[in-house]
Amino acid sequence: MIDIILDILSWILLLLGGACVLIGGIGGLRLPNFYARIHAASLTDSMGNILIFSGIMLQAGLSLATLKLFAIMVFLLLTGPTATYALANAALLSGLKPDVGSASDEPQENKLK
Amino acid sequence: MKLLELLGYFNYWVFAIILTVGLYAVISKTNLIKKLIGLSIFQSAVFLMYITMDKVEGGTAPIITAGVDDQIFSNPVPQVLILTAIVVGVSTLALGLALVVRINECYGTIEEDEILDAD
Amino acid sequence: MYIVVSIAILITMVLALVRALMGPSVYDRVLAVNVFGTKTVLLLSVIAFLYGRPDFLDLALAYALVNMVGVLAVLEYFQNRVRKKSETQDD
Amino acid sequence: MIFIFAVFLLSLLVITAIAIVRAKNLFVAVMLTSIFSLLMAANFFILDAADVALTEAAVGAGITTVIFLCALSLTDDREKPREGSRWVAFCTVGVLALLIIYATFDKPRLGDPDAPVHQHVAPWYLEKTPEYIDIPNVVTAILGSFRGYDTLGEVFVVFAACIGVLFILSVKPTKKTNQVIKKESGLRHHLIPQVVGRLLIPFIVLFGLYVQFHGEYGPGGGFQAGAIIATGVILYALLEGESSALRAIPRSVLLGMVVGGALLYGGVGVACILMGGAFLDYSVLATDPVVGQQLGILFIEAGVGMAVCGALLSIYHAFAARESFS
Repeated sequence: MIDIILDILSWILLLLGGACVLIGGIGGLRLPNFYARIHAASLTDSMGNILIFSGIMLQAGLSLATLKLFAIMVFLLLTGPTATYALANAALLSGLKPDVGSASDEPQENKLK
Repeated sequence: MKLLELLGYFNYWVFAIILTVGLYAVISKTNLIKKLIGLSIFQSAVFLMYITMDKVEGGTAPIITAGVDDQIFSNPVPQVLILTAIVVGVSTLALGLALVVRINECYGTIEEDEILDAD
Repeated sequence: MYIVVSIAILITMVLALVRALMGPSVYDRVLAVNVFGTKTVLLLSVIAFLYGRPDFLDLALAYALVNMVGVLAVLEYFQNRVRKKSETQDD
Repeated sequence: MIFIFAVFLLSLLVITAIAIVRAKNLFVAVMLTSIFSLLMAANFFILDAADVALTEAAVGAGITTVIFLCALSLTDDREKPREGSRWVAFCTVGVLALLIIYATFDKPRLGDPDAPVHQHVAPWYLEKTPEYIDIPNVVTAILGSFRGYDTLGEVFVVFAACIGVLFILSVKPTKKTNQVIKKESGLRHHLIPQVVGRLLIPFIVLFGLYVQFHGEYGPGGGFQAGAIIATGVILYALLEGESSALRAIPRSVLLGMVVGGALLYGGVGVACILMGGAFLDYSVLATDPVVGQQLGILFIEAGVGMAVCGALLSIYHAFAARESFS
């Protein structure tokens, strides 16, 4: 009985995680400018990681694999936002201005020419 | 069935395409760093071919699990060759990049034809 | 069930690749590379379970640890460039 | 089902390769190269090559990108546009691709157990490894013992490449740039990467050591461990500035690691001769031949790890130090 409940729970978590990841991908493609896209990528990344890894951990049960999965999840949670921060900082540093008003696809200032 | 059999060759087709894409970059680009990138693509294509050869149907990675007898293992020999080749590939790539950096310092450009003109 | 998740991850990888190919700015491409990296970690973990050999999670662990280095290198690269540019303007 | 995934990933690989060659900006090409490497690692994993995938992960994700970016910041990241058609090169390459594809129809298809590759020496290795060496990872057994000469050669290639890079990049620049530019120390004023990176570095090194010493039992070994530890130190260098990384691990120590690693490998071989066996025949190292083999593999893996780690770090420092010159 408890097995079935755990199975169903992990399926739900996996499905939700998959949906989250997919939403993040679509957002990264569809949103209008860079600083908006970075949100879509980083927020859903973290949520998707937590959901998918919890789902797999429930399937793995108590074993070394669970420990490794937990480690991977924690490291991803640490590195993901840091990488996003570094990237946003790099963009700001080289003069890609966050453009609040407009929603154009092309950044106005692309200093990398 | 026929289609699946044809797809059994798909890895080799990808190998052929990536190999020639890398070769194209090496022979037709004039930028030296682009040539090196092309060379590393070429190299990866060779890796892909070797690793494709090691796969055995229904096999698993050649790490023996204790207590399981009837496992089929994929071929470990190509894996050994490629494992070392990847690290060697990175060191030789660094050597090439070092040469490019020195060329840039001496000639002020990394475009092949401009270097030839300067000589 | 793993298959559904892996398909979702694969589709996301395609979307990230499209973003990497389209640009428009270089930062978008770096972002796409980053997304691609985390998705590879997810895909490798899911496939390890799909294969039934969870001892191969080492691979995903390696990527989870190492992936950030690339993005930090990008940050330093831009920082150096901006500094170099300001120095040449000062001269 | 995984087969379909593989086809899918391989298609992405082709698209990425073409995009890399077409990219005008070299920085973009480097970024796409790292996607290429990720896809390659996933493909290796699907094709049952866990060790190779781990190597690609350790090398492709961090070190290749870092070295490329160092080289780019020393040169120029724009590719000059070239007019004029390249149809000769294009046609040659196209014909070559078609020829290779035509030739592949003679090859055994993917996963064919009767393919010639699987007939010759591989079954022998798989069968005899438990008997002679008794470690679970057959790849490590072949790498360390059965094909030890081969690996020795590869270690010396890495060694030679490292020495070559050091020679080429230690030449003083021709242009006199006397004003000593005080290099800004890394990403010191970025607080978040600082904290997270410092937290992460011990784990990276720990994981590297795990890969080094767990290589007999799971995917791993000296090559991967060396690359992972080198990545950890490079992360430190990125965060704290290159000079403090050099203060933590000076150049002489790095060179000592390269030379010492290669010497350790060769020394184990010579020790085998001295104890009455053949070169790199570890059976004589202990009274029990199996224990001797395991001991030998442990030592040479340590040598490989040291040599690779030292070589990659020396290469990185050579590039990074050049930057402060120009």
